[in-house]
Amino acid sequence: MGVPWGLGVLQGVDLECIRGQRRLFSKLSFTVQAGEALWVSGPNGSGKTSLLRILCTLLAPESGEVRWRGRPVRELGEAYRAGLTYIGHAVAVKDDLSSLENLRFALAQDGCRVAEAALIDTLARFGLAGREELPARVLSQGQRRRVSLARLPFCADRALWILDEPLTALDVQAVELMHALITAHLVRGGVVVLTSHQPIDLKDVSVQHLRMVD
Amino acid sequence: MEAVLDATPDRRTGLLAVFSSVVQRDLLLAMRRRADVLTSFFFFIIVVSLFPLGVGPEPNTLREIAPGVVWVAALLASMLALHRLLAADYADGTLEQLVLSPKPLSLLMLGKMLAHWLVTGIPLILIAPLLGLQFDLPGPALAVMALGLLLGTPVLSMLGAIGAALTLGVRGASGLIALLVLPLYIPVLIFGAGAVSAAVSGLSVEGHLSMLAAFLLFSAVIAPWAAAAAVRIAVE
Amino acid sequence: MNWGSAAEFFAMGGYADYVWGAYGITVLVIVAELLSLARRKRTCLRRISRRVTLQESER
Amino acid sequence: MALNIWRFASPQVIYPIAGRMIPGFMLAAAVLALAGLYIGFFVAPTDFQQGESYRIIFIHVPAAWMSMLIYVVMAFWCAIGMIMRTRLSFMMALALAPTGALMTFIALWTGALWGKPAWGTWWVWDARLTSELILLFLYIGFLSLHAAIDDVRRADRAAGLLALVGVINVPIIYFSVQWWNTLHQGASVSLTRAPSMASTMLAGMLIMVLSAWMYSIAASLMRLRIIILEREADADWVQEQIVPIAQGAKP
Repeated sequence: MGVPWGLGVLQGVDLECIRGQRRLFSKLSFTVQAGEALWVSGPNGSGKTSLLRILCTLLAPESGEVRWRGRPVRELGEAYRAGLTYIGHAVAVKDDLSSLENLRFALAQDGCRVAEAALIDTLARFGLAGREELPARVLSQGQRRRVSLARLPFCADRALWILDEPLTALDVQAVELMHALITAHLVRGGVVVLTSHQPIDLKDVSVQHLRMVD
Repeated sequence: MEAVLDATPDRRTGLLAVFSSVVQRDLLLAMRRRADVLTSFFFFIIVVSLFPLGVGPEPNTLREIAPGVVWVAALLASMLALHRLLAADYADGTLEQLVLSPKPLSLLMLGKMLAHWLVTGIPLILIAPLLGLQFDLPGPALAVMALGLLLGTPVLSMLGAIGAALTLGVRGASGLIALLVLPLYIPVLIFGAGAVSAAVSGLSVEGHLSMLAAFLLFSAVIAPWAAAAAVRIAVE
Repeated sequence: MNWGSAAEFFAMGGYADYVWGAYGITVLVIVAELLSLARRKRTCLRRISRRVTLQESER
Repeated sequence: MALNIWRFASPQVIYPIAGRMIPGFMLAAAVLALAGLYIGFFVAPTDFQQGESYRIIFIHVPAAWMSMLIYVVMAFWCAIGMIMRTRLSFMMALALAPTGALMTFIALWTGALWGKPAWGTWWVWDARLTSELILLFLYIGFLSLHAAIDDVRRADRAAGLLALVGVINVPIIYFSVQWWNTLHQGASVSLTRAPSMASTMLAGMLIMVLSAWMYSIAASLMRLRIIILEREADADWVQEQIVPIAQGAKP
C-alpha cells in the first residue's frame, strides 16, 4: 500500500510559523523533487524542528500550506501519513522495553509486521548486536538513537522520510550507515528531509540546502 | 551492508493488528512497572476501608453508605492511574509516532483506553464485591456492584483519557485532571451507586444498568474522538 | 403598591435578610467584576505604554 | 478563499466596534433592571405560599439561565474557533467564561438564600441547584485548564475542546441529577420549580432575564477588549492608536 513512485514532489508554499509570541519564519517556500534530499540547517531556535513538524502535519502552519505531489497534505490525511516516516528530535524509545521490543512495536504501530530474525539482524547492523534484550534504560544516548533509526530499513516503501537531527550522538560508523541508507532511499526516488549541524555530502545524489536564519 | 538497506517488511498489517499492538505494548509496559498498577489497586482498598473507621462499625449505616463509598473510591482510583496513561509517551516522543500512524488516531486512543481499563478497571471489579462484604452487603447487591463496575469503569477510563490528554505537559496536571474529569464522572457515579442501593432495598436494577450501558456506548463514541483531538493539540 | 411605608418595604415581610442578602451579593459580584475589568485594563495599558516608551527611548 | 471572510473579523476591527457597543448594552441592562425590579417589588403581589422571599427569583432565575446559556455560547465560539481556526472566536469564549462562572456563583448563593427560609437549611440538594454547582465546576475546569497552559494558542484549543466535551455532557449530568433527586427525596422538594406565577411575577422575571443578558454581553465585550489588548500588545495598531488615546482623552 506504499505511496507509488513517480512524481515524488514535496512543496512548501509561503509557510509561516509562530511559536509563543515569536514568528520563526514566514513566506518560506521550497520544492523537493523525487530522489532529492533537503538539508535544513540553522542556529538553535531558528525553527528547524518546527518546519519539520509542519511538514509531517504534527504542527499546523500559521499560514501557507504543504503540498505532496501537488495536493495539500491536509486533504491527503491518512494517505499522506501512510507514505511518511518521521523520526523526531525526541528518541521515541521506551526505557522499560528492550531495543528489540521497541523496534517491533514502533514498526507494528506503523502497520508493518516483521520477522524476529530480520529485526535482530537489523539491530546488529546498527551496532546493537548482543544488546537486543537489554532494557533501553541502560543504553547510551547514541545507542538509543540507533534503535529509533533502525526502523528506516523497513520504511523503504515510505516515499518521504523526515529526520530531525538523525546524526546527533552517532559514531562515525553509524553516520556512514545513515549516509548509505539515505542515499539508497533517494536512489529509489524517495524524498528525504533532514536537519543536521554537520554538512550533508552524499555521493551522486542532489542535496538541496535550506538555511534557516534566527 | 547492502542487505540492510531495503529489508522490505513481510506484510502491511490491517487496523486490528495496529490496534492490538498498541494494547499489547501498554499492557507489557504496565507489567514491567507492576508497582504503578498496584498503587491504584491498593488505593481503592484503603479508601474503602477508611470509611468504617470514620463512620463507625454499625452495620445498618455501613450498608446504607456502601454503594456510594465503593463507587467514589473506584472513581478516585481510576483517576489516580490516568496520569500514567499518556504522560510517559508524551515525554519520550512515542505519542508523536502514534499521531503519525497511518491508522485513525481515535481508534489507537481507544486501544490505550482499553489497556488502561484492563490494568486498572478489572482489578477494581474483582475486589469490589469482597470489600462489599466488609459493609455487610447482601449477595445480589454485590453481584450488581460488580456488574455496574463492569459497565462503569470503562467509561471512567475513556472520559479520563480525555482529561489526561488535555493536561499533557501541563504544570500540576494530576490535580487538574481531577477538576476536569470528575464532573463528567457524576452520571456514572449516580447510576452506579443507585443500582447497588436499589439492589440492597430489593428494587429492580435494570433501569440503572441500562443507563450505565448507555453511558458506555455514548463515551465509546465521543471519548476516542475527543482524546485524539486533545492529543493532536498537545503534540503540536 | 405592596408596601405601606418604606420601613415595611425594607422589612420585606420578615425575609429582609434573605432577600436583601441575595440582592446584596448580586450587586457585590457585579461591581467586583466591573472593577476588576477596569483595573485589568489599566494595568494592561500601562504595561503597553511603558513598552512603547521603552522602544522609543531605544530608537 | 472562503476563510478570508473570517480573517476580516480580526481583533483590530472588532476592538473599536465592541467599544461602541458596550455603553449601549450597559444602558439597556440598567434600564431593564430598573423596570424589572420595579415590577418585581412594587407590582407583583405577595406569594401566598412563600410570602416575600420568592422575590429572590427576580435575580436567581436570570442568573441560573444566563449561567447555562453562557456555557452553550462559549462552547459555540470554541467550536467556531476550532473549525475556522480564527483566534478571535477563542478570545470571545475566554471573555465569556468568567462572567458565566460569576452568574453560576450568583445563582448558587441566591438559591441558598431562597432555600433557607423555605427549608430551614442553607443548602438544599435540589436538582437544579446541584446541577448549577456542577456547572460551576465545569467553568472552573475551563478557566484553570486555560490558565495552566502557557502557550496561548494551545490553551485556547485545549480549553475549547473541554468546553465542547462539557457541553455535550451538561444535559446528561442535568438529567442524571434530576433523576437522582426524584429518587432520593421525591419530587416535592423541587424548590425552584416556579410557584404558580402571577403574570406580573413572570413579566418581572423575564425583564430581569433580558437585563442579565444585556449585562453579560456588555461585561464579556469589555473583557474581550482587554484580552485583545493583552494578546496584541506588541502589534503596532495597539501601540499607535490605543495607547495614546488611553493616555489622552477617554476613548
